[in-house]
Amino acid sequence: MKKLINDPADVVKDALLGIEAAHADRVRVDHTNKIIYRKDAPRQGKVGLISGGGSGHEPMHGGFVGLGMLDAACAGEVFTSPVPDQMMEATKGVDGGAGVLHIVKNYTGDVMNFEMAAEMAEADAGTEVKAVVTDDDVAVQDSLYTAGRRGVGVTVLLEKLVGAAAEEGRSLSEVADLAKKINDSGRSMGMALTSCTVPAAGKPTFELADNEMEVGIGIHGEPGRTRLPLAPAKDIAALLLDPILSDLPYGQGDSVIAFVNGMGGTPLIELYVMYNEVNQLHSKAGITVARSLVGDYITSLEMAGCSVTLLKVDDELVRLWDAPVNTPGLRWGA
Amino acid sequence: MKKLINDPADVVKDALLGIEAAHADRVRVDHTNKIIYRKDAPRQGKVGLISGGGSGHEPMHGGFVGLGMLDAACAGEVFTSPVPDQMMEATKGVDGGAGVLHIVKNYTGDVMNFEMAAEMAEADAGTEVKAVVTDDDVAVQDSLYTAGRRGVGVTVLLEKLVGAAAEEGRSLSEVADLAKKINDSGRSMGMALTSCTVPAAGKPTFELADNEMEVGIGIHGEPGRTRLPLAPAKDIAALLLDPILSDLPYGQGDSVIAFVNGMGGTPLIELYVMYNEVNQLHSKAGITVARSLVGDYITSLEMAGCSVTLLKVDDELVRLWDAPVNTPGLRWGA
Amino acid sequence: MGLSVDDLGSWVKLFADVVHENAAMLTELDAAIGDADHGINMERGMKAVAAAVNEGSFETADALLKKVGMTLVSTVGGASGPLYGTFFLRCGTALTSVDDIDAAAFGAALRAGVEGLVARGKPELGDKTMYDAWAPALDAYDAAVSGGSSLAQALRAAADAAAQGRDATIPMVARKGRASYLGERSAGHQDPGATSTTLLVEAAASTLG
Amino acid sequence: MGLSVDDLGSWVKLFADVVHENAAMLTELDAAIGDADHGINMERGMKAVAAAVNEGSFETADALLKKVGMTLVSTVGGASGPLYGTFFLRCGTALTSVDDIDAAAFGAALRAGVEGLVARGKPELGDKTMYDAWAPALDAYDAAVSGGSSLAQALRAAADAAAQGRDATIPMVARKGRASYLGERSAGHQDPGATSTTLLVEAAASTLG
Ligand SMILES: Nc1ncnc2c1ncn2[C@@H]1O[C@H](COP(=O)(O)OP(=O)(O)O)[C@@H](O)[C@H]1O
Ligand SMILES: Nc1ncnc2c1ncn2[C@@H]1O[C@H](COP(=O)(O)OP(=O)(O)O)[C@@H](O)[C@H]1O
Ligand SMILES: [Mg+2]
Ligand SMILES: [Mg+2]
Ligand SMILES: [Mg+2]
Ligand SMILES: [Mg+2]
Repeated sequence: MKKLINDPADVVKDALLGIEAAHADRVRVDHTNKIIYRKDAPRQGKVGLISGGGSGHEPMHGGFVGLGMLDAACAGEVFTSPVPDQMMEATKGVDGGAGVLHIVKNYTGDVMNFEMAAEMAEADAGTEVKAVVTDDDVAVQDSLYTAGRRGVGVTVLLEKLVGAAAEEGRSLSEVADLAKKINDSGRSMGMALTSCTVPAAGKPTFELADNEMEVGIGIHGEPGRTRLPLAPAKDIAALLLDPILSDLPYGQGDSVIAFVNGMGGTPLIELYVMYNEVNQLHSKAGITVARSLVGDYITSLEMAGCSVTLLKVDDELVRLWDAPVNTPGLRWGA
Repeated sequence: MKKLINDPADVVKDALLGIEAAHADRVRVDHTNKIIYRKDAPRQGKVGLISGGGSGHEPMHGGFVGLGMLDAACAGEVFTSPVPDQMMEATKGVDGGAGVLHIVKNYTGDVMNFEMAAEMAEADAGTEVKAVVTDDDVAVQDSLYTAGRRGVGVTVLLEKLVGAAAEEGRSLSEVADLAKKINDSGRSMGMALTSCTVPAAGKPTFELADNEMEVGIGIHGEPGRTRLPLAPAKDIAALLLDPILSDLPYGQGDSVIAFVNGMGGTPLIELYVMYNEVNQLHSKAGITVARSLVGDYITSLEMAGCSVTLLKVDDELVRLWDAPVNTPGLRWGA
Repeated sequence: MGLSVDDLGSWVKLFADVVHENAAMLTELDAAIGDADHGINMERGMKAVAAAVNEGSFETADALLKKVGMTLVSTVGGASGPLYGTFFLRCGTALTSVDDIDAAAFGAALRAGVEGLVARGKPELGDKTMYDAWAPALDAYDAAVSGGSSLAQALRAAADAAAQGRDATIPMVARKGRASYLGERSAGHQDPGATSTTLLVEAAASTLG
Repeated sequence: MGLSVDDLGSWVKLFADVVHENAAMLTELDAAIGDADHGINMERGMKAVAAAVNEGSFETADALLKKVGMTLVSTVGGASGPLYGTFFLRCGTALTSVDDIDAAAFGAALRAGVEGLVARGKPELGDKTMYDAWAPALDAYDAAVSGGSSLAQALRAAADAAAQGRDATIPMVARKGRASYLGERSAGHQDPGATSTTLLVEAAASTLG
């Protein structure tokens, strides 16, 4: 295992110290509870937005704390959902009297821990809590009898858009409804060229031959739905985009935010090559790209690979997207 | 070789198409000459800033084109300096009557090609051209009889700071003097956990065992000055920072911009772990960190590793750092 | 006279040791169809539990087991944290003011714990989860007790049934938890949670008898 | 009668072929002490040169060689682009209005080309660059010519000397170019540029005789 770390057991602790030191102007960190707070949280009268999940997905979620996005993020161990105590603490810490929205990615662990936290927070402090669960990964067949789809790329876009809405002073139910609408309008699909190594595990989660790739992966180094021969960027773009387009579906005349995300180990030059391919498929499909995002935003440690996310947008969502945001991981207009 | 590309020969071309598609709001691309222009270039009365170099260092330089930073960037083949024709074309394209500054990293190829371009541009269009050559890499012994030190991390900070100065309407000689001052106030050092693969070469430039690291590397996948056993982040931080601190030197009471840069394949969580270690060494040395930058800004394809750059700053430089910048790779205040 | 607080304490501590010894194996199993952390998670949690049990002194069985549950909820995270945590919390609640913990009372507590776990995770038989080890274990336990077996014999029967349930997860296509994302590819792998659950019941059989 | 435009054209085209055949080897050498692109760079440039030479028709030697130089400058980049480009540009200039390109005239042109290269890159003997192949090659050539050798014999002597100069770069610690960043670690590796230069002189020996 080759990583820039100290003791594998200290990765999350050390990274939180680094985030605090690098971004003290915007965030403060509760190291006991592993919570990254917006420096001026709680904001009176503003709906508090918290998210959280396993670590190893940086900049998500801690890098999205700040003006126009999250009020707090709970950091779990690598790829392991945080515990209810953290989420309850964060919920209380960002409650400005207007209630708190939990942004939860649809993984059994995240959902159950956030549920317990909400029960505790409501019992304990009487804070009104609503939750939105993101489940945008088309690689997973959806069904009533399964854990359902994973929450992936849409989570990033949702945190930005809902953050802008909360900044405008909308009510908890308005913000929650918007979050639901956004989740329902977005779809994603990812692939990997390499596996990744959980520090505490010390070796790659799976092995891939030099001529293979995993398609339909999540963000935890899990193997994907299928293993295919390595292909050119053009074919990979189609492999990721086709199931997305047919799922919602998206088509002629739709306007979208197009998001090509790196999994952590893939350099930007390759992401731009992918974006070009994806963009040409949009044009073919008659889809208008209103806004785009290219880079590492929701990662899986040092995994090489990428994911594509499409979010159908109307003028209101585009306006919320353009609203000022000032976080370590996403910043404009401020 | 596992990369998200099509034909290795088309990587630069395809990436430029992707950059153009993703950032059409801020840049335009001359595909014939492989030049990324600020959309509104040339700006009348403003000193034009151009840089360029081999590709594979993204977001540098193309990602730094825009308000408050570069007016144009020339993209060479992967790790190969662009040719004079490109630089001459870009020089003419950004000349708003106030002259043009060439920001050149100190590599024999870059220096010679930019020299030829300047000669051609002055002969051809009578554009006044000045050049600043960055050479901040302390891994290389400096000497009159050698190629001298490499230009690395300081180049990124310099492009931002000088960009802000040019935006203020300063003259070419003022801008060039500032650039020189910045280069003289900055030092860098880098290390690698893995090599990288030049697409056209198809295999890693060097091989590293699982328990080895290269220290004193540049940004072209070159082997470094020394090969050492893999070490914890804490020791690596000292290995990189000590030669920097003693070189300028930096010490008690100095104020700096601290920049921890990822080489392309290292995930953000590890860069924050490194930043924490570097930051603790600053405190020990009595150095004040005025501003910080953590992320992948000057990369070496998918190489895993990092570099540390310290730039001594006064109030004026901090003010220029905080000035608005709006480029695909660096953005705030706009 | 039935189970004492110390008996239950040693059960939990043995489980902590066994999890420690098998952490790598549990993580391996999770690497194949999950995210390579089940052993790491359980080890982190049970280490905290062992510490809490050693430090604190507990008057009653329910106080002890509730402490175990709370500790797991607060330290494990992931899917196994709320599931194992809820299991021990409900176990404890079921034993509140039970002063003679005989075979029947302990069986009722186990069932209450598993019902809590099911309420949280909504697993069904055949979903390829820890529940596929728990369900047969509880049934075997109750059958043994109603057949007149001792607590020791009933726990032995439960442990064997849990192991069979664990093995039965191998061919299953997961419908819950991370493994479900793999679809057909999840078949042919043993479920990590069913494996740790079998270790827990095994630990009971070898300490509580 | 001395060298014709066609002679020089076939020299350049042979060099293009040889570079193509040896591109991987040149890149290998550059991988060891540089950035693994010398073969790629030279192949890209000489491919463009061969195309330009085949398409265009050239009245004079200087027109041809200047075209070669301009093409290299415009397509290669890196260190070798300006260096090889300047070499051919100056070679061409030196042959302007020379109508009988005999051994002496061609030797003078080669020296002018190398002087241009030296003016650009400021290499000194022993810096571990292409100049370490050029310098002995030029000296051997001139010695042969003043010794009365034919052009063919002089070029053969130059090619052998270039090869020796190339081999002599192996133990050198680089002081110029990327290899200089390696310090002591650059010793023990053959310089890529000196290797491509040797191929160029070899190509001259086997075409211009
Ligand atoms: N909905 C569920 N109901 C019951 N057990 C579940 C459920 N989801 C997952 N599990 C169990 O949890 C185990 C995985 O635990 P662990 O790896 O620690 O958590 P995570 O999946 O969050 O990484 C699975 O092997 C399975 O037995
Ligand atoms: N200053 C210099 N003078 C002469 N030759 C040089 C100089 N610097 C580099 N070279 C030659 O250039 C070769 C490298 O060329 P190439 O790899 O194509 O360019 P780059 O180093 O820019 O990647 C070296 O092997 C060396 O022979
Ligand atoms: Mg997990
Ligand atoms: Mg090069
Ligand atoms: Mg797991
Ligand atoms: Mg090279």
